[in-house]
Amino acid sequence: MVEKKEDLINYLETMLKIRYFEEKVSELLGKDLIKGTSHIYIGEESVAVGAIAAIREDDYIASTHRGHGHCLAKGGELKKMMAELCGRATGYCKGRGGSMHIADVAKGNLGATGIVGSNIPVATGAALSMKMQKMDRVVLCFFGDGASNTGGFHESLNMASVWKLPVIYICENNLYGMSVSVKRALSVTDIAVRAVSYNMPGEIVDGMNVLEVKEVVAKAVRRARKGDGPSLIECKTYRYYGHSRSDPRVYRTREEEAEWKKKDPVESFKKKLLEEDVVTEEEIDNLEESIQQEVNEATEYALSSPWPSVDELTCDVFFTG
Amino acid sequence: MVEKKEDLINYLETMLKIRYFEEKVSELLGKDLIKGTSHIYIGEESVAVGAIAAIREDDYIASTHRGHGHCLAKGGELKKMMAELCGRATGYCKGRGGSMHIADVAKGNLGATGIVGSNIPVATGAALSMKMQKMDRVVLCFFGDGASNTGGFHESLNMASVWKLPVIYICENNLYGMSVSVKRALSVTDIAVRAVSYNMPGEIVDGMNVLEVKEVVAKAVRRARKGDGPSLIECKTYRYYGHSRSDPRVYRTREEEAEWKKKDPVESFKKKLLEEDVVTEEEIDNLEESIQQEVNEATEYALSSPWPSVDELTCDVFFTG
Amino acid sequence: MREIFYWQALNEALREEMKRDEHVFIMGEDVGPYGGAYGVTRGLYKEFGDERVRDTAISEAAIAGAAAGAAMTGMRPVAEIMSIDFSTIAMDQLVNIAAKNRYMFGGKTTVPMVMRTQGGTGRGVAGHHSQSLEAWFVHVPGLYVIMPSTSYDAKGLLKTAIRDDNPVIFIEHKMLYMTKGNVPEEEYTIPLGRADIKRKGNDVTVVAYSRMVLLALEAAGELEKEGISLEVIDVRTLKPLDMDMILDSVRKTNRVIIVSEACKTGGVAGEIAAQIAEKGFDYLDAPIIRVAAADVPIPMSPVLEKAAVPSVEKIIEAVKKVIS
Amino acid sequence: MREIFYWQALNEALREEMKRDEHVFIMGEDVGPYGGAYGVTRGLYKEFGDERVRDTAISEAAIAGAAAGAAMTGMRPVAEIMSIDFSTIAMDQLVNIAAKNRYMFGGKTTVPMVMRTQGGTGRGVAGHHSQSLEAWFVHVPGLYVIMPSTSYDAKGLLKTAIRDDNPVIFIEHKMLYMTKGNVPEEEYTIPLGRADIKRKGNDVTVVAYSRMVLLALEAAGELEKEGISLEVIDVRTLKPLDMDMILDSVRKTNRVIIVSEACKTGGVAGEIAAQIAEKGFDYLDAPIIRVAAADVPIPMSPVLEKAAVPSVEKIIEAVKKVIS
Ligand SMILES: Cc1ncc(C[n+]2csc(CCOP(=O)(O)OP(=O)(O)O)c2C)c(N)n1
Ligand SMILES: Cc1ncc(C[n+]2csc(CCOP(=O)(O)OP(=O)(O)O)c2C)c(N)n1
Ligand SMILES: [Mg+2]
Ligand SMILES: [Mg+2]
Repeated sequence: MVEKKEDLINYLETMLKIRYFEEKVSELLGKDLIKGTSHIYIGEESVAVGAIAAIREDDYIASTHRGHGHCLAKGGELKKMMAELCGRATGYCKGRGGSMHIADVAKGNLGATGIVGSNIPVATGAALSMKMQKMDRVVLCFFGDGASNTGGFHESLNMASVWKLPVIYICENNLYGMSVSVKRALSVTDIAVRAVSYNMPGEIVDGMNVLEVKEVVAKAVRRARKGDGPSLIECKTYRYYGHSRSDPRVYRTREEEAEWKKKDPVESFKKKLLEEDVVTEEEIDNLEESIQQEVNEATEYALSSPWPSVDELTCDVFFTG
Repeated sequence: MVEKKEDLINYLETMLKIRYFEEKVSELLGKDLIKGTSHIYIGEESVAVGAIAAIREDDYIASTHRGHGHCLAKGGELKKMMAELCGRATGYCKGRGGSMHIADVAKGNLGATGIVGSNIPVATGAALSMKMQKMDRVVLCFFGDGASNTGGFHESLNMASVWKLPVIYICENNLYGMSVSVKRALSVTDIAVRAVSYNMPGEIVDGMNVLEVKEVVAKAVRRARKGDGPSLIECKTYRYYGHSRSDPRVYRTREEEAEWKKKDPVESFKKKLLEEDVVTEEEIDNLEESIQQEVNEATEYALSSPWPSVDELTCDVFFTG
Repeated sequence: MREIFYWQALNEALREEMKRDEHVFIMGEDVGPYGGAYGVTRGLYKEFGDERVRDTAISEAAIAGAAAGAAMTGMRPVAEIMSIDFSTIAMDQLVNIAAKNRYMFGGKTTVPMVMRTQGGTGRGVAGHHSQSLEAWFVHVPGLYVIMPSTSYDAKGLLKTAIRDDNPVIFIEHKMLYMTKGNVPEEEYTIPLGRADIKRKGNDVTVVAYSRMVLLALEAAGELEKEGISLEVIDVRTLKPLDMDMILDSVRKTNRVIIVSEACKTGGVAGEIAAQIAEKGFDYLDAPIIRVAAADVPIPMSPVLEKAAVPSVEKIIEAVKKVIS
Repeated sequence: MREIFYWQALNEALREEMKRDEHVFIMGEDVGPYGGAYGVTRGLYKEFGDERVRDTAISEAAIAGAAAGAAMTGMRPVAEIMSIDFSTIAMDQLVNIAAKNRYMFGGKTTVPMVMRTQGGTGRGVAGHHSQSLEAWFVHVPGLYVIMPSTSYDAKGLLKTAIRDDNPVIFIEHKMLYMTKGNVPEEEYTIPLGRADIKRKGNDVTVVAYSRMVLLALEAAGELEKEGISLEVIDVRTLKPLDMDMILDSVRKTNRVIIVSEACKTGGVAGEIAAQIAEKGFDYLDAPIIRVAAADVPIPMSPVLEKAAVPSVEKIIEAVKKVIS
């Protein structure tokens, strides 16, 4: 498929946005300006960007604990996101959710979740909802290799297949669930083979290549929109940072990390765009600078935003009309 | 494999025992002499008998809500079973469990369970236990087609495969989970294909043929004992009765039922033994009569047994030494 | 007024709400042609078809989670978990997703789903089919919990639950399905958070819910012969809980017992007792007595099953204790 | 006596019990080389190897169920569920299998397993990582529930839990791991069902557990300056519950408050209040006040998180209320 120049730049821009945002988050975590935990998406940018590039604005996504990339790729605003991570009243969730609960249901992001795998049934239900309302919208359901061993994964994929729901299950196989390597937790090498258990297509894709991700997801989306049901797509990828805040990464080697970084999704895509004369070095520099600035502005916005009011502690537990 | 005559007769005997026992249970349910619910195993006798014939007395089984057949095949005593179903103090569980909790852990039956699929993790743990204690015992884990859609199935098979546990997962695919046909609940035609998701062997076997079941299970048992890990075996079978007490079976046709009854596991096995001159008609008649009598005696025993004492209501909630 | 069964009242509520709002649909195990394990969805499959009355696989976690996902995106699922005992498998989705998403997302979503289920003892179906786990749900912010005792309440409250924009756990009782009660032909709903005085009285307040209301009323009838007058309050909705009505009654009677079929330790009866001890302490002339189930898994044997849970006799005994 | 961290105390208990009994083993997520999400299993993988310190997949239901199966067949698993919030996924196996099998099987099996987990607030990790769900487990017949507040109690009670033949839920607190306390070098265990008076006093009984004990002690220090003397009881084991010690104290002080980090409605504080209102009513000179968390999912923002749960100030306020 031939991509338009503006789209290609768009992908690069979003990947950069994710990267810089995450670098800033990591910095703020280090300074304890962000409390709690945050799971950094760096290394996996092309999965979120490629997959979400394959859907429409009115389609849905369901995210994970490692969700900043998904949120940004689905059009999330840097300011609201950073404010949320910093626990401020101006954040997406009024500061209640922090990193692990960022959501924007109105815009099609059904939210992050702190419970590994728990959004797989939710995404399935959203797809059921689309089907029943005869909307031709689809749902992208992101989750990790670790989540593919949860019971909810199995129950959901079976349900989606039986009912031919418009949902695409996108497994971000970054080789580890926290400290546990897929070699010690997962009974198969390729998670995509599990599609056989649900009579749906299973595909493996290079998760470091944004265009490849987009293409494979787009195929599954077409299938889903036609009413032919769900697919399972496994993106082979890697998270560069520790699992969360204070992880010394004793469970993997620096060599392995270096090996993967050679395939860096952002750098390799930049290189490709340069080689194909889609962009110039200068354009990239400008882009990077302006995104860096946006991230800085978002950070300032977040850190100067008010804390939530304690008087509103019990608001919204229930909808009261 | 050539079977000894006494073994063959033994299989027939156990299958008949199950059948007559279940017929009696059905009768007692009708008379409300058995309270609660009981799930009748008739039609599936060759699965329990064939599978359990492939293991040793010191091996374990984990049973289901439809568990009378497993219990009897594992050496369960008719009297204690019938007494348990009737809620009497002399039953396996002192009348506390009834049909859905019959267990005999000391003799290797880890119990029935009222929660569909819930013994799959338990069986997996027992296999872990055998492996860690360096005993060469195996665990047979029975469950239905319906249970193969539970999350616990997925989590357990993955675990067993990663740890190469000596457990054989035996799916009794009787085409229905209560009223719901596999066609409407299960995303695949053959549950055995799900073995692929766990990198373990998956086999389909004619569940109406006791010798075939035994042979396939025996192969998996050898594998497990050698330390090569778990297997998944799907037995195609059929339950003749309704799901439980008052089920008018509106979800299936009488033709389908008749079709399956032609393959009756007990009758076909009888025929085979007669044809091969293993037994005579007279021997079978005698066998049937004596089993019938045993079942009657067990029923009398049960119905004349005392009720549990109310004073013991709170005993055994905790082990107190 | 016509008398109908509790199951019929529920069935009518479902039918009426499905007719009223095409976003309402049913999903669960054996809810289709079979009509539900206790018959509540009888006829609905035929009337509304397999799109709106969906049989599922045995996948409680997916049922609950899919209901939440559908609810967040425009539908109003009425999901069924056949026995509250199986809600153990769906807790994550009910508690961490359905109940919390609205609050955690900054109030920017709603999860209008009903999880119908049933519990309680009385059918000799033992420890995996007889639990009363309402206390768990009452402890979860973001969930409403309803447990009706009559056909009238069952219908009115189920309709309200379906129209409410919050996740609701609707717990029926296996021994109530075949009880009959007056239900008007015309449409009505019952607001959440309003208890109901099922019998007026002066000497002792008896707080009960679900099947225990029937036992309390029976005890009241017995005790009337001895000149003891019970006020029987049916809590109906455990969350929101109508403490005002309970406290008003205790202010009048100065004596209260609480009846629940759940295991005593950690049950909802304790919560109600604690609230009375906190807010109504000055009204009390006697200890607050809970009549609840023994702390045992419910045994199958009918003699044990009966012994494990409250009875009319045990209620009478407790009343005599608080008035002595 | 030497002072060690709470996490170290737990670590020592595990190590000692694994050395003592080769049937004891550990399974859970990231318990191996990583040493556990909160460091409790640090060093054990190296010392005992991957057979006895087993990293699992993210499969909480299988972890709990496999632990039960292993326990019924000769092993003594110490399984870990990283956060009590994830126990929502394991409830069926914990509640329906581990807790009930012994009773339902006629007393003919034992399930000697420990499920270690941690809960509570204080780290800004929001609604899916900050819950206090002990009330659920206390409501389940057949489970013991332990929540230690000090290094000493943590070690002694974990050793007892491992040796006990019943399933035990052992709930640690995320903010206690880095607290220090005296722990003897020599071996000791602490019996289940014995509360501990962490501070003697005369005016008001404060019943607390887990991290709330620390707050109660701080409040006691503050109030001493005003001449108000608190007796702080650390429940330690929520099941079995040492009501005798609590009632003895209330008999002396005639005033009681109960502090818990769980959401107020339906929490264990209510159960304790109810038992006092039932058995100690005559000792009471004031309402029983619960100081507990607001009925909200725990929010992430530090200001909200703090506001949601009990504080020293709120305890002091409650004390003043019951003595006024
Ligand atoms: C049900 C559950 N179990 C455990 C955890 C703790 N935990 C958080 S992230 C994580 C690893 C998840 O691995 P994976 O699904 O591969 O996603 P990744 O972090 O690699 O993106 C674990 C174990 C959790 N949050 N939820
Ligand atoms: C978790 C759970 N969900 C639902 C039920 C109700 N129920 C009991 S048996 C059954 C069908 C089980 O089907 P299958 O696993 O195929 O076993 P079969 O009865 O056919 O032998 C159902 C839905 C249950 N007992 N447990
Ligand atoms: Mg991963
Ligand atoms: Mg079946």
